[in-house]
Amino acid sequence: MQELIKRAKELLEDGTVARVLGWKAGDLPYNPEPAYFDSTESLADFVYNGFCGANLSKYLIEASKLEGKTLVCLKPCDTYSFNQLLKEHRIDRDKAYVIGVGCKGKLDIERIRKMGIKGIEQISGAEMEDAADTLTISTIYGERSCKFADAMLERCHVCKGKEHQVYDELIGESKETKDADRFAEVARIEAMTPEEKFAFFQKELSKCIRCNACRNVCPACSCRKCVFDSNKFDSAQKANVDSFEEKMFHIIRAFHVAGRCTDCGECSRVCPQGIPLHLFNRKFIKDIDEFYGEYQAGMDVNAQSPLTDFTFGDVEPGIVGERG
Amino acid sequence: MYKIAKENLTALFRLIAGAQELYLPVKTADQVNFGAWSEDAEVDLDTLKSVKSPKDAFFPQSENLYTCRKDGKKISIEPEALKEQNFVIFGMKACDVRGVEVLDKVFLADPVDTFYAARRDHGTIVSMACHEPEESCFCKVFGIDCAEPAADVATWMVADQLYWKPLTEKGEALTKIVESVLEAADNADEKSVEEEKAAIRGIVEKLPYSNLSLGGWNGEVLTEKFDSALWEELYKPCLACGTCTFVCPTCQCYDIKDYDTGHGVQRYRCWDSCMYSDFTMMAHGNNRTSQMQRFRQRFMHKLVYFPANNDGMYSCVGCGRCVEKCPAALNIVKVIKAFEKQGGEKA
Amino acid sequence: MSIEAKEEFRPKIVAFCCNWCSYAGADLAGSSRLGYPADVKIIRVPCSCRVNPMFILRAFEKGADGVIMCGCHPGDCHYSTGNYYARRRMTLLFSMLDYIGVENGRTRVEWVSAAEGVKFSTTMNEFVEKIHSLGKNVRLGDLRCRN
Amino acid sequence: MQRIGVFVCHCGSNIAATVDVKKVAEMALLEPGVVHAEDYQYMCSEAGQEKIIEAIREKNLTGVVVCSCSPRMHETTFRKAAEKAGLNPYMVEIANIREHCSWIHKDMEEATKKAVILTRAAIAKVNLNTPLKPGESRVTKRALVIGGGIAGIQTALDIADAGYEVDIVEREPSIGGRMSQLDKTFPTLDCSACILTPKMVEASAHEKINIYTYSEVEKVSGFVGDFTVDIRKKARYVDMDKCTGCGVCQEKCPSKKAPSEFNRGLNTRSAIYTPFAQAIPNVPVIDTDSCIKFKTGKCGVCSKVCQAGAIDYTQKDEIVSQKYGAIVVATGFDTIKLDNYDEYAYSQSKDVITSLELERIMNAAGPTKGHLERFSDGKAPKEMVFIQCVGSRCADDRGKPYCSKICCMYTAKHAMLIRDKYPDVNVTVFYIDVRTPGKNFDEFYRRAVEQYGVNYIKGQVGKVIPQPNGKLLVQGSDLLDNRQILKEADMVVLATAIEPNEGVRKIATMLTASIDTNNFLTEAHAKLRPVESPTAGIFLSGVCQGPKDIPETVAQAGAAAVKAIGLLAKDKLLTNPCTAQSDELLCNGCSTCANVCPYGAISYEDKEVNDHGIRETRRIAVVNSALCQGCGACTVTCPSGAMDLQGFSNRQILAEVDAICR
Amino acid sequence: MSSEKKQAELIREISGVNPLKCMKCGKCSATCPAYNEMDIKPHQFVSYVANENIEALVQSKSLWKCLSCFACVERCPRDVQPGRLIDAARQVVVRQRGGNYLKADEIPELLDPELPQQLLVSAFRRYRR
Repeated sequence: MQELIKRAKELLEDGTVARVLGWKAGDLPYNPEPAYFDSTESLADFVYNGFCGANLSKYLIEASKLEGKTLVCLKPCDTYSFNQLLKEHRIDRDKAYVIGVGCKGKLDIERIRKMGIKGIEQISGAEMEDAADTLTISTIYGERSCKFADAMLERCHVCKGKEHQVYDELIGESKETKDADRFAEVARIEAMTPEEKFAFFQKELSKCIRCNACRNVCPACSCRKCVFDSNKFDSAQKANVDSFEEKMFHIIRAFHVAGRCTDCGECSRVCPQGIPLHLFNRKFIKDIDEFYGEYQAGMDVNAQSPLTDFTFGDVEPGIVGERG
Repeated sequence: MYKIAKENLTALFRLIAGAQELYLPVKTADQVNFGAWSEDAEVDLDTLKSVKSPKDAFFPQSENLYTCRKDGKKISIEPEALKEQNFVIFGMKACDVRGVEVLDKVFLADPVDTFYAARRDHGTIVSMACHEPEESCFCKVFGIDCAEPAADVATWMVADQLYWKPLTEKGEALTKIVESVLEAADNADEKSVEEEKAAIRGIVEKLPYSNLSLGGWNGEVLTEKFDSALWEELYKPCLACGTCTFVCPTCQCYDIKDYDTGHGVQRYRCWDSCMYSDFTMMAHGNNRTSQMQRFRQRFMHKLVYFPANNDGMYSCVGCGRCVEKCPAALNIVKVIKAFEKQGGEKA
Repeated sequence: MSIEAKEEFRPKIVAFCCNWCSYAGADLAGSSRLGYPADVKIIRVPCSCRVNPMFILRAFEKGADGVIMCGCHPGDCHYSTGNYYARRRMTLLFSMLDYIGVENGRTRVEWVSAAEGVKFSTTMNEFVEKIHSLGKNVRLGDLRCRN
Repeated sequence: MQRIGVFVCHCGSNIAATVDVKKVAEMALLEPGVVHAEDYQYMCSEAGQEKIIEAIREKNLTGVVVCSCSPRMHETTFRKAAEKAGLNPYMVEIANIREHCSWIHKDMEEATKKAVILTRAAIAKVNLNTPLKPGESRVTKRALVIGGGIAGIQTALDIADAGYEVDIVEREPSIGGRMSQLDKTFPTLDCSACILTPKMVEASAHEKINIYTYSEVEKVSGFVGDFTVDIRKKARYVDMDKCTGCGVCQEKCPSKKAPSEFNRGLNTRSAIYTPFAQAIPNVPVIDTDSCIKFKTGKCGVCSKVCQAGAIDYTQKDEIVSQKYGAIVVATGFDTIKLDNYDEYAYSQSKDVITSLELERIMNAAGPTKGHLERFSDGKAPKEMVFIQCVGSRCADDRGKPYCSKICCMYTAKHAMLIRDKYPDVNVTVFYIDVRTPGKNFDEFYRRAVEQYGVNYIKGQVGKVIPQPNGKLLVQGSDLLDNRQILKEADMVVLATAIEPNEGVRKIATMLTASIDTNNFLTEAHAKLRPVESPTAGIFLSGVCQGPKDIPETVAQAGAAAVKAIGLLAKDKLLTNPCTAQSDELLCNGCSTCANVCPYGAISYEDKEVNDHGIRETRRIAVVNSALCQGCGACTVTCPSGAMDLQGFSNRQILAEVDAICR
Repeated sequence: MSSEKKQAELIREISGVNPLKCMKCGKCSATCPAYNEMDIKPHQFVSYVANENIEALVQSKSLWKCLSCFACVERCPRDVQPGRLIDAARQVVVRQRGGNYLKADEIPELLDPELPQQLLVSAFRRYRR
C-alpha cells in the first residue's frame, strides 16, 4: 500500500495524472469507500486492503469526462471490466492511467457477520502486505478469528486468475484464490426438476427489494438510461405489486449483459438481500461457453461478442429441451 | 410484567396467529426479514437487524390504491379496501419503533393517509430490547434507548426467558389473548430484566458511533448546509441505487404508477428513492438534475428539513442499516462526521 | 385435472413470424386451408431478429401460455444474417427460462419458409398440443392480469 | 388519441362464411380510439376503397385498420387509398382475418373471436403508429467498376453506352484480366485476344469511360447513390501523357530477370514493362523491385532512350477522390496455390504445369511462341496427362469445396487443340465427372473424345512421381475397368481450382458487402437478385460472385450494368421509411448495433446533446436511412433500447402482444 | 436390424467415417500401394460399407492386404478415409473372433518375416491396450 501511495504521489506531482481513483479509509474497519484524491496531501486517507472489493472501472465513465488523466487502481478481475467498457467506447483509454494492484482475495463482511461475529472494533490480517490466512477480529463481545478464505467473497473462490488484462504499471503481488468450480452451483441448479428450480429462484428472488444496487454497480450495466427507467418498453422501474416483476427484471438484466458480463461478481457482492445474482450471469456464460465456444468478456478488446456473432452451424434453440 | 420460556414461543405465536395476523423476523434463503408467521416459517429472533426495516407492515413497498375495470368503452373504478384485519408485529427494535413514529408524523398529519392510518389502527407493535447491539448502531445519538423500547408491548429476551410488558391499551388487549401461555413475572425476574437493561446500556456506551455529535444539524441551518462544498466531494462514490432508502425505517417517499392488466388498470404506489434519477420527475423535467443534488436531498431531509417541520425530530433513527448495506460504503454517519471534521477545521 | 376442466383450457399462444418467410408460410397454410387451432395469434415482424426477448417475456407476463417464433431457414434470411442472431438469442433465452424452472415446451423456434404451409400448420398443431399438455402458464404470468 | 376507422372485408364469402364480420366491426367500436367501423363485400374493390377514403375525409380519421386478407396481398392497395384521402399511408394496418383466420377455422364462433382479437391487436398498433415519410437521397450519376477484366470491361461498356460516366479501377498495369492470358476459348475455339482486344480498345476510347490502371481502391465511404471512393494511383514512373508506347525503353532496359506475371512466371520481362503487347494503356510501368535505378541509383537507361521524355523517377502515388452512385465489383479470380498438393509434384517438376500455364504455352505470344514443349528440357512431349479437379470439390481445408466449373471445358479444349496441332501426342484425361452443362458444351467434349481421340479415364490420379529418366510416372486408377494405372507421361497438366482474387475480402470490407467463407461475394438473393450485393448500390459482376465461364461472365456483367443503370437513372432515391432510428439521449455509443448491422448502415458521430439540461458531447449511433433495410437486428442488440424500428417499434409490438394476451 | 446393417453401423462408428461423403473419384485406389493384391479395391470398400454389403467385405482378401499406410486417408479429398473403414472392418472381424488383443509375449510367435513393416506398426497402433 505504501508503494502504491508513493507512486500515486509521484504521478500526481509530475502531472502525469490529475487525480487518483482508489479507496479511502472508512470509519469502521471494513468500510473503505471508493474515492478520488486530487492532491498528495489527501492521499493520507488512501487505503488498500482486503475490504477494497469495489470494482472501480465503472467510475471511469464519469472520470473519462474530466480534464486530465485519472490514475485508477484495478485488481486483476476489474481489468476485464475495464476492457469491456473500453470495447463499448464507454471509457477513454487515454484518460486512464491503470495501476494493476495486487490482490490476494477480497473479503465479504456479510460472511463474517454470518459467522455470528458482531460488534466489530478491529480486524487484523486484512491488509494486503501480509498474506495472513487468518483474520483476527476484536469485538465488543470479545476476540474472534476466522480463516481468511472463509471470509472471502464468492467470486474470489472462483477467481479468474491473477493476471491483469490491461495496465500501465503493476504494483503489488497477487495470489490466485480459486478453490471451487465456477459453474458448480449453476450445474447443481440445472440438474433440478423444473419445480425445484422454480422454488429455488422464487425463494431467492422474493427477497429482492428492487433497490437497483446490482444494476447500478454493474460495469456492464453502463447504459445512460436503463430500459427500466425509460418508457421505450413501458417497463416500470420500481417495485410492483406482483413478485413477477422481480423475476423479469433479473432475467432481462442478465440477458442485456449476456456476452458482456465479465463475471466480476459485483452484483452479488452488493445485494443487500444476499441474492446470488451471479447465478444468472454465470448461466449465460456457461451456455455461451458450451454452445459457442469459450468466451471471456473483457479478455480481448477486439473479440466479437457472442451475441453479435454467429456461425452457420450454431445449435438450434431446441437443444434446451433435448438436453433434458 | 409476564414471562414465557423461550421454548414455548411457538405456542405464543400460534395463539396470536389464531386471532390475528402475525408478522415477525423470519429467515428466508439465509436472510432475515419481517414476514408472516406460519408453522414452518423459520423464526429468527437472534439476528439483531432484519435486512429491510419492518416499516412495510404499515407502509408496504407496493400497495394497490384502486382498480379501473374496462368493459367496452365503459370504465368502472373500484377503490382498494382498507386494512380491516388486526395484526401483530412482533420483535421490532427500539429504533424501528421510533421509525414508525417518524412515519406517523408524515402520514397521520393532515391530510391523513387512510391506507397507512388503517394499518396503524389495526396493528399492535410488540418490541424487543436489543440484546447485543452492534457497531453500526447509533440510536443513542437520537435519544433512543434500545434497552427500553417503546411500543404496545415491550419484551426482553434474557437467557431462555422472554419477558413481556404491555405498555398500552392495545398491548393489554393482546396480552389478554395470549394470557394462557404467559406467567406472571416475579421480583427476581424484574431484577434480571433490569440487569439486562444495564448490560445493554453498558454495551451501547462502547459502540463506536455512540458519541457521534449532531451539533450543527437542526432545522435552522438550511442555507449553510445546503451550500456546503462538501457535498460535491461526499456524493462521488454514490452509485445512485436505492439500497439506503429501501432498508431505511423512516424513508417515506413513494411513487404512483399504473399497471395495465389488459382488462383494466391498477393504480398502485410503491416506494421511491430520492437517489433515483427520475425521483420527483415532472412534465417539465427534474428539479434535481445531478446525483450530488439527489444525494444531498436525502441527508438534508433527514437532518434539516424534517426537524424543521417536525419540532426538531430527526428522521434518522440510527438503526445503521444503511451503514451495513451501502454498496459504496457511504452512509449518514460519514456525512455527519465529514461536516463535523470540516467544522472543526474551520474553528 | 378433470377432463371437463381440461376442455375449458384455451391456451393463449403468440406466434412471432418474420414477414418474408414464415408469415408467408402462414398465408400459404391459410390458402391451402391447412387448419390449426384458433388459439394461435400471429404477430408480424420484419425479421426474426426483430424479436426482442422482452417481447416474449412480456407475452408470458400478460398471460400467454406459449410463445413460438418462426423465421426463415438459416441461410435464407431476407436480411442475410438476421435469423442467425435470433437463433443465438432465443437459444440463450430459452435456456434461461428452463433454468429458472419454466417448462421448456412453452417456447419454441421453428424455421418455416414461404413454401412450407404444411410445416407451419403441423408446427402450430404440435405446439398447441404441447401447451395443452403443459396446462396454464402459472409460473411467469402476472397475477394482476388474471381475470 | 388517434381517431381510428376499422373496415372489415367480407371477401365475398371467403371471410364472411366463417367470421361474423358484423360482430367484428361491432367489437372494434369498443376499442379505444376507434370512431368508425363498417363492413363491406370487397374492401379492395374500387367501391370498397372509396368507403375508406370517404370515412377518412368525413370522420377525420388519423388511423385505419383494414380487416381483410394478408397484408402481403393488399397492404399497398389500402395504403394508396389512404394516401388519396390525405392520410399518411403508414397509418394503415391490416388485420389478417382471411389467411390467418377464416380459411383455417371452421367454427364460426371461434373464428369470430379470433378475428376480434386480431383486429384488436391491429388497433392497438395503429394507436401508436406515427406518420412516416420515405427519405430521399440524391444519386451521383457515375459508376465505379472495380476490376478491368472482361467482366469489368463489359459492365463499364454497358453502363457507358447508356450515357453514364464510368470509372474502371484495375490493379495491374493494363486492363484485360485473366481473359487476356487465354489462348483460345471454348466451345468455339475463338482466339481470346481477337475477341477481347476490340472490347479493351472500345472501353479505352469510350468518352464516358475513364480507366485507372495500376490503381487500387483505398477507401470507400457513403452509401447507395452517394459513395465517395479514394483511388490510389500507384506511381508508374512513366508519364501517361507523354509516353508514345514505342517500346524502346523495354528493349533497352538492362534488367530483364524479373519473372513475367503475365506469363505466370514461365519467362522473364524487363524492369520497365507492359504486361503484354496489346496492353491498354500501352504505357509501361517501372517495377521498382527489379529496376537498377531504384535499387542502386545508377542506370537511368530508359530515361536516356526515351525520346518523349516520359520517364519520371520522382513520380509519387496519387490519391484521387471521386463520387459515385453505384459500384460494381468485378475483381475476378486466380488459381489456387498448389502447396497442399505435393502428390502431384508441381513444385518438384517443371513439366507439371497448371492449365493457365498451358494457356500461355499454347499462345503464340507466350514464352514458347506457341510451341508445346517441356520446360525441363525443351523437348516436345509425346504423352500428356491432364488431371481434373485439383483442389476443387475438396472437403478438407487443402482445397476448395466447390466445383470450379470451367475446368472440364478448358481441359477438353486443351486436349483437342493438342491433338489437332500435334496428332502424334497421346492425351489422357483423368476425371471424376465430366460436367458440360452449357450450350454446345457436351457436343464439344464429345468431339474431343470421338473426333480427336482423347483418352478419358474415370478415376482421380493418386500420385505423380518424377522419374530419373525425366518422365513423370502417373499413378491413377480406372474405376470403370477396375485396374490401377501406371502411366509414364512427358507433361502433366493440373486443372487447378480457381478462387476469388486475393484482396477481395479487403474490398468487401470497405464496401460492407458480405462475403462467404470461400471469399466469393454474397448475392442479395441466390435466385432473384443474383447480381446485387445485399448492400444497396453494390453490384456483382463475374467470378467474384462465383465460378463462371466467359459467356456467363459477360451475361452477368450486362445484368450488373442494367441494375446499376436502373439506379443511376433515378434522380433521387426514395428510401423505405421503416428504418431503425437511434434515440440520441439513450444511446451509449457502444457500437454493439453496428456489429450486427448487415448493411453497414450504422456509424458513430460525436454529437453535442442536451440531456435534460446536461450538455455534453457524446458518441452517438447514427443510422443512414438510405442503407438501412429495416430488419431490426440492431434494435434487439441495443442494451439501452435507444435503437428502435419505425413501423415496428418496441411499443407497437408490445401493444400487439398485450392486445393478444388480454 | 439385420446383422449386416449392424456391422455396417459398427464400422461407421468405429471409423468415424461417413461413407456417403464419397464422390467416387477413385483417388484412394489410385494411391494405394497394395491395389493389385486386392479383390475389393479401396474405393469399392467405401461403397460396400455404404451399401451395407459387409459379408462380402469380411470374406475379401483385401481386408488383410491393406497396409494401413494411410495414403488414401491422407489424399482423400472428401475426408472419407477408406483406410479407416478398412481398419474398422478388421476390428469388427477380430472382435467377432474374440481375443482382440495380444499379450506382449504372444507377438514374436505370430511374426511372419514376410510381413510388411507398416502392417506391424499399424497393428501396434490399433491393438495396443
